[in-house]
Amino acid sequence: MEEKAILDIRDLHVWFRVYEGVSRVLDGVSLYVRGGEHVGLVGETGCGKTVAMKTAMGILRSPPALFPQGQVLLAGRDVLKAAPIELLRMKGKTISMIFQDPLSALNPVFTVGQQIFDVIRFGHRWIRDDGALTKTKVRGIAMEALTSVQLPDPRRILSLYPLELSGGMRQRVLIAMALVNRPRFLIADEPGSALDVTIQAQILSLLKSLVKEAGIAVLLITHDLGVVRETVERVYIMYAGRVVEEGQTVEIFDDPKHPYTQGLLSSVPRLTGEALAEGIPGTLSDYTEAPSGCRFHPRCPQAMEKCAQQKPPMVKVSTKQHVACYLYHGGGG
Amino acid sequence: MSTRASHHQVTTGLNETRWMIIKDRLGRGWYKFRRNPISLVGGVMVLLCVFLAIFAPYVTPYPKHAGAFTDFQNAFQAPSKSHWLGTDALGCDVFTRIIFGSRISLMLTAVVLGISVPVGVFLGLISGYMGGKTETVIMRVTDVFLSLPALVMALAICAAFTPSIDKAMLAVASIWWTWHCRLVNGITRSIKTEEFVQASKVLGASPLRIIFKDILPNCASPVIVKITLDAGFVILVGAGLSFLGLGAQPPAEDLGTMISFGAKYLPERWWMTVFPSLAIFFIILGFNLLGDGLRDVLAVEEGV
Amino acid sequence: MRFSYFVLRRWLYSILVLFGLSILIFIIARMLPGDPARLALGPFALQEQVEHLRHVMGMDKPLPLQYWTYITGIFHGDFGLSFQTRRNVALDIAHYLPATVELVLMAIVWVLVLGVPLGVLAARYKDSWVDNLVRVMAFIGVAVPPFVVGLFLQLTFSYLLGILPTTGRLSLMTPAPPLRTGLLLLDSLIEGDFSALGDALKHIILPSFAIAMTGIGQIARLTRASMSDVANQDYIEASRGFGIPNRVIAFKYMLKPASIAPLTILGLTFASELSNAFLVETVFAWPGLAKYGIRAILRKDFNAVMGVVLIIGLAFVIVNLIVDILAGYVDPRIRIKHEEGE
Amino acid sequence: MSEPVLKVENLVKYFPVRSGLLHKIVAHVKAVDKVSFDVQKGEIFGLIGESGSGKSTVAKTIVQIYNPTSGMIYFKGQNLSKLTKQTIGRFRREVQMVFQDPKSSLNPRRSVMSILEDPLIIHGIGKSRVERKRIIHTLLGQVEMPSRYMYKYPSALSGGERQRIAIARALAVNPSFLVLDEPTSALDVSVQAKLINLFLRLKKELALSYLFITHNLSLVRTIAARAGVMYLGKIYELGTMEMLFSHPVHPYTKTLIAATPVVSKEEERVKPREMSKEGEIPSPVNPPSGCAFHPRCSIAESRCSQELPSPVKVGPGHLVWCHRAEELAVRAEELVVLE
Amino acid sequence: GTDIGVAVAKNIFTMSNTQEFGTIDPARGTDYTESYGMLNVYDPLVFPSPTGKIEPKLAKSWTISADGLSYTFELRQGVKFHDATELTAEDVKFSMERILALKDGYSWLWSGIVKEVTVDGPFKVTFHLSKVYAPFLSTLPWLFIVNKDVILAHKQPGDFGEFGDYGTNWLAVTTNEDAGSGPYTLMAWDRGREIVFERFLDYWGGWPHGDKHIDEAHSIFLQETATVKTMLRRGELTMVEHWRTYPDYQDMAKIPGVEVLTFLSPEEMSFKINTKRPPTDDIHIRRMLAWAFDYETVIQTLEPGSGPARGPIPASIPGHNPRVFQYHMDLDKARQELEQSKYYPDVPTITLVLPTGLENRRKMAVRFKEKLEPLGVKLDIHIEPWGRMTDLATTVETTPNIMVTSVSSNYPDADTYLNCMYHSRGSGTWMSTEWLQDPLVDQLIDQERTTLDPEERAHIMNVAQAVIVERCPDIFVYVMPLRVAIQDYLKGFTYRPVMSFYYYFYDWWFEK
Ligand SMILES: Nc1ncnc2c1ncn2[C@@H]1O[C@H](COP(=O)(O)OP(=O)(O)OP(=O)(O)O)[C@@H](O)[C@H]1O
Ligand SMILES: Nc1ncnc2c1ncn2[C@@H]1O[C@H](COP(=O)(O)OP(=O)(O)OP(=O)(O)O)[C@@H](O)[C@H]1O
Ligand SMILES: [Mg+2]
Ligand SMILES: [Mg+2]
Repeated sequence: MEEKAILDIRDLHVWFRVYEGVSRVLDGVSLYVRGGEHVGLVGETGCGKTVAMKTAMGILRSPPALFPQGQVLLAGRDVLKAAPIELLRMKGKTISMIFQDPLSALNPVFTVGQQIFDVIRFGHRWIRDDGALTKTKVRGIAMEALTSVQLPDPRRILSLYPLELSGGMRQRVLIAMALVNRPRFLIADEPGSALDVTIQAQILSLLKSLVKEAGIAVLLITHDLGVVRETVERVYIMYAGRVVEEGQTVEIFDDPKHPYTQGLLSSVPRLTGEALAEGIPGTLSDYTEAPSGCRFHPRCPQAMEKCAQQKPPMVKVSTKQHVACYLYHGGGG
Repeated sequence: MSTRASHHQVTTGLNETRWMIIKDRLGRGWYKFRRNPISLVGGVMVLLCVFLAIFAPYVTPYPKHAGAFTDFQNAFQAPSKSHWLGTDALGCDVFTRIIFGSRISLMLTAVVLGISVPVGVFLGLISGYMGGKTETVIMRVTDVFLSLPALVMALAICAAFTPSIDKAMLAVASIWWTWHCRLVNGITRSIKTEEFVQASKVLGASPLRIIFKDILPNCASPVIVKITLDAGFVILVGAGLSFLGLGAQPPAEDLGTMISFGAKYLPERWWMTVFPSLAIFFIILGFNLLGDGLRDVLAVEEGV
Repeated sequence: MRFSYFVLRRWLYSILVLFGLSILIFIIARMLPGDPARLALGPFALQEQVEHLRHVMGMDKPLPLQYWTYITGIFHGDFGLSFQTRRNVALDIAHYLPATVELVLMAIVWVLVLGVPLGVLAARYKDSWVDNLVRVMAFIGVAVPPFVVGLFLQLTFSYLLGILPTTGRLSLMTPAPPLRTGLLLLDSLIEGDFSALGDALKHIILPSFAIAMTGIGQIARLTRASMSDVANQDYIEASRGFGIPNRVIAFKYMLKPASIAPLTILGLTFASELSNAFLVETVFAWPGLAKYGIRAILRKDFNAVMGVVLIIGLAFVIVNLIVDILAGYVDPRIRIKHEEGE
Repeated sequence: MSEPVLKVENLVKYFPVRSGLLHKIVAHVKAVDKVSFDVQKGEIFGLIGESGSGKSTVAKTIVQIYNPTSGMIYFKGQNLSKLTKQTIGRFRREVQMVFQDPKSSLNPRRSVMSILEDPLIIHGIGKSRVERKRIIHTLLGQVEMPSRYMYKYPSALSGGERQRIAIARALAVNPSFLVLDEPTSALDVSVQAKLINLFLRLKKELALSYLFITHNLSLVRTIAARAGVMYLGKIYELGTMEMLFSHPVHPYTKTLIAATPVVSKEEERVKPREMSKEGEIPSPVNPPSGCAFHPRCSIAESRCSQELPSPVKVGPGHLVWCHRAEELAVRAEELVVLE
Repeated sequence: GTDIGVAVAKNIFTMSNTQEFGTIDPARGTDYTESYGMLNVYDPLVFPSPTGKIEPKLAKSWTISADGLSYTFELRQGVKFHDATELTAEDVKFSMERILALKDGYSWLWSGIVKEVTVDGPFKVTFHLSKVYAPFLSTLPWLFIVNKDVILAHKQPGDFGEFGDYGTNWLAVTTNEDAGSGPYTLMAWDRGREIVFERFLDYWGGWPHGDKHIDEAHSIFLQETATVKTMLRRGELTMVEHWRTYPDYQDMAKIPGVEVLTFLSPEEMSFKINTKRPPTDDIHIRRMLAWAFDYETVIQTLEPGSGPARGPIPASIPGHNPRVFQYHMDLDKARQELEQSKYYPDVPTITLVLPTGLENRRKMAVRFKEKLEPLGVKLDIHIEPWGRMTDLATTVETTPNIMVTSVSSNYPDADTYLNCMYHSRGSGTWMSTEWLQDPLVDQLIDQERTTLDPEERAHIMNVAQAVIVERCPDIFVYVMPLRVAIQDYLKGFTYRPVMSFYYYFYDWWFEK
């Protein structure tokens, strides 16, 4: 499909074995990110965003996870089949990531320095560049990285423990660690959503400028529609382990097609103060007994008989917009 | 009036759901329990011990040998068909004695925990909830008790009184509460900052109500787990005291006393020591495995 | 800075606890019936003799005064006279303590050398047969009374195999190294007397192992649990994501945070080892403080009981203090929490 | 204006910070420092601010979980510091609270039934178990939950459902005033939308007044009539929604609005130019002198770091605590006019 | 380091003890280990013979005044203390005064009786008594003579004026010094492990067996019999002391090269009945108990080699009455006595206490309980640490109905039993838990102690024993055998009927 795609997830299924049986969390997710592209993945809690991302990174523990079907191609290599050492080589160099909660993603008993040094030391890029990697050199690279995320006094910060930093500073450290080995692709799982709006805004704009400059592709995962709209070019809307809509950010926000996207957007409170819509009726159903057909159909105000029977395939509704909904199967395609 | 009838219907309907929910909870617990075969084994072991102890007079070949019985001609018989585990210095059947001995050990445990757990839990709740001076005093006293190994403390207390199994129990109980006090104090301190406790306060609940309705249920499962693990330790401490000669009084013998007597005849008459030791091991292992399994089963499930 | 305050405060509290302990034991020892003077004087002593000894021991004074005399004496290193040996208890303790210290230290070595690696191994191969084996071994450690372990070890290695000695710290024919620390292993090492060292080692192996069993089990279990706990933390996933090799993750990024929980219960392990010593020293005729203590307790040798209890309490306090400091050293969260004023 | 339901006057709440060898109080967290506002009957009053600005502390002081360090709180004219054993019961029935964290706001070891029965038992509402059950049935209906949830345990509920139960628990005593402390911040937008609508419906049906605490500006804009903007324990701007959002005066308010991610072009137009430099939120133990916002403020003057600003009335019911309030207000006016 | 060649040539003797040494200060020690420690390091004036006769030791001869109030001793000359100074009458006087002043150890034997000690010449000393005390000479083996000069050289400040602390602190602390003249000197003392005595080559008595004598004697503190057996098997122990159980000695006897020696000791096992506490205050109950006891089984299966008891005094002790009544098991008689009791049929539970760690007593107690059960009499058995037992004995109320103890002689004279067990003045000690307090018995004992004529005295003692047996304050079970296991190359073991005097290393030699 997309030649230059750095990440290409094809019809990915991820299941978990749980008490009730098998939890079919991801059910045929397909998405791609091209080199240098900024893509968003939006959806409500529990829709499978993090599972998708961890799968892409090859860090989802299996068991309990099962991968019955699908492919995850990272720079052309299938993550699910790759040898561990191969995966390891790609980390940092090809792909990197940032977690949602900056405190829990930093090891509390090592200093920032100790952690970032290891990331540099094991990022193979530097070794290939010019052989020896001296202590001072590592230190220099680390300081540079911290400076680039606008942390004041990087020397001091290297000797501090994560606990001694504020949330914003921790998130910056994480960004520095993610970018220090100059990856080609970055997955950001809700960066800043644990922080205050003002700090979040700072972090997002920092991230945006850094990756823009370096030409890094980004997959931004979030449940905050506003963040997506302000950060990425293209967006995937996920519901219950499936992508339901995909397209240019502007188009989707102006003209959402899928009833779920519509419901979601109308639920967002506005700075302009309009009254809120009623939200989406019902709740996300259990993955062990997920609804047949379109997983959204029990909550969909426009559901048809067909919806309960068969999984709707993605159809093109405009040049840059795809949607998985039978409403658009008649003409739009 | 029809409301009555409809209400009745509502409640019966509800009761069905209630039953289903209970079934579901039990099912989940059982599932987790079952997944851990080790804890299942532990449960079976404990049940077996309890069963044998309760029905000791019926399952042992020589129930008479548990009382005042001597047959010096038959003393020190090695294991044989008529005495599977041999006979002891008095000529009593070791197997019979072991079953009756474990009965005493189990009783000791039950009494010690029966006394010390409620006391410890109560003091832990009070100190944790009240804080301030009350807490300081209670917890410092606890520290005093905890700064000596349980066995040493029990030994000191026990030696001061007439040694007997009930004094030994008292001695162990008099220190065992501290562990539960500390455990519950810790839980209470963290639970009392939870929002549901504050909500209860806002609703005007009295401190006692909060302690017993909000905090206590949250202590229950750690305490239950601790009890099962404790059971093993209490048996150990009790056996230690008995080993040093402060245990059950003749003709009754608990397992520790049996070992202590038997050790005098090592290595030639090993069966007098080895089999009661294995019995202790069996019981304690059972309780420990069970406790470990329960820890998983009773953990609060995180939300959906 | 403030972490040291925290440690200091713990220390002060501990001293208070020791005071409480001394009062408690004083009460237990003296309020209850019994007359150690009569016991010490042997069966035929006349009432007059008993009164005399009671007077010599200060037992005819009111209790609070006795306590005061005792506690002030302690500050001069005077633990009072033992009824049994008629020596100052401090002297007796100085004589018996090193043997127990040596035993317990050796047991801690066992715990660290066996318990921690077993735990790591089990976590590494979680749910495999290795894990189950380690778990069962750990359970055995917790479930067998230490005196039974002692007896069985004796039975196997001394009686059946005859490769290790049954009792004592040193063979009769081995001359003891000159007394320096009282720890035979250390003393013979200092002296360069390797035959004594070997002999002392042979003697300490069984009893220290019997004492260590419980601790090995506990530490192995805890290490396993906290290793698998840490394995589920976000930061470990993050490390994977940053491309840190698995071996570095396991032995650096996981081991350090996972060592905190076992570390904090090392104090408890120590306590359980001391308590095991009370049983095991009896089995191995180990001339240690625990054995002295049992005799003192059974014979109501007040001052000796007080002395032993206080020394054990003190040891407990010191060990916990060390554990606190170590935990603070390993886990910055503890340090920082206190530096921020809790 | 009529007599307000709730009136908070110069409310102060300090938490001691202990340290040192003797565990002495070495400092105070100035969680709330002279905060005043009032809530009218039937009104929703919003309290906005970043994490640690003292919003929850205000709420908990109002519902008497904390005792204020100083200051007065009047509920329906009654001074809460004068509450006695007899009157506190009545107050508890009038004022209830819904907490932020759906995970910790319900006791995981109790069933929904038992949780909802508690307030009824405490206040003697419903004489028999059957009657209480009926009331709970009604309560669940009010928060749009089926009765079968009665026997569930919180672990079986989603975040939104838990918050509904928490609301039902607050409603059980039939209060007239609810303190809502970020009741939706942990929830998804679609769930949040449903809850917000529920709040609005309940307010209308039960004639309630709310103190609504949030850090989500869009949300407060949507739901509240008036709001106060808090920063490090103090209110810096207070006014009606219209005033606050179309004529924000304080640089902090503007910063907040500017930082809010939005989903439409219309909203973007409302956003003011950002007024702050990069920076972290200082600690409330040692808040900056003068106007606490001055280290982050791009237009701060020297007096900002020295003197505490006094309130300036820049419009009807619109108060701003800023040394440069007047000149900013004028510019704000101009901006609106220009557009 | 020590020279290996010398070490090999040495005769090293090792024996086990169930009990640690507390002190070997001759004014302080009392129990069996302490006693033989003192015995080997210090010399007394007189010594008991294997038959219990008092023989000269440091004293060559002695005379008793006609009123029986002064005893004059002629001392052996040329006796050297371990520091090579000579032992004189001054040292004897000092030793007696010291023990009386310290009021410790065996001082009870003489306190209130010895009024004064006078030195009549460098080697002549007289003890002046305040009242006639017939067994006086028999008690003197316990007066160990200490070196006055050495003691005073080590005195520290203390309660005894010019004598300071009488050297007690020094003797409590020292591990390789002593103040004795005995055949052995204290060589090393590792508390909790062992105590070592070394041959004193200049001993005044000389060394008749030359190099075969024991050069070094180690007493090792060993509780576990299993260990003891192993060490004995390996030849690491030369002797196992007498505190083990019969089956243990049976096992040991099977070890090649090991011999078990059995002697009838002056120690009698008895079930002491509290005559003042219900229901045993009723003589019928006491007799019932005596009839119900299974003497035969106990003697034959539990303690083979023991002698039948007859009254309170073992047959080997001078003054024993061989004609007193002795019970045997007869359950019919027991039932008859029971039915005559005022408590019948609801006899309160009878409590029985025995000390920790003594297997035979436990077995006897259980056997007893087994026999009493069919009679409808309940027996409550408690095993108590020794310390507790002595506590219990201090008052009538706390003394249990029955205490199982054995009393050994302190001096070879029936008085040692009569006085300690049955005279009212002995009440409150573990030896007299009968609480007999019978005026007639008291009177008889007082009379016996002050009668100098041996025949008259023997008669009074016979009567006293008959009266006591009639009161039935004890179940006299058996005279205990004394067993020791030795390597067969140890020769010369000599039994003497006084506690610990059979562990006299000087008697022994190696015949390898
Ligand atoms: N290890 C696991 N075992 C079982 N179920 C899992 C596991 N990991 C995730 N899930 C389930 O997969 C679903 C999707 O989880 P995921 O964390 O991907 O959601 P998300 O979209 O990232 O949500 P959030 O916004 O809350 O982070 C959830 O229902 C979760 O319970
Ligand atoms: N019980 C307490 N003891 C000590 N300090 C406290 C306590 N409660 C709150 N604080 C401190 O008071 C300050 C204000 O806290 P508060 O919870 O009121 O803020 P908030 O505005 O509700 O923040 P958030 O948005 O995170 O809920 C914080 O610095 C907090 O650490
Ligand atoms: Mg997620
Ligand atoms: Mg808050």
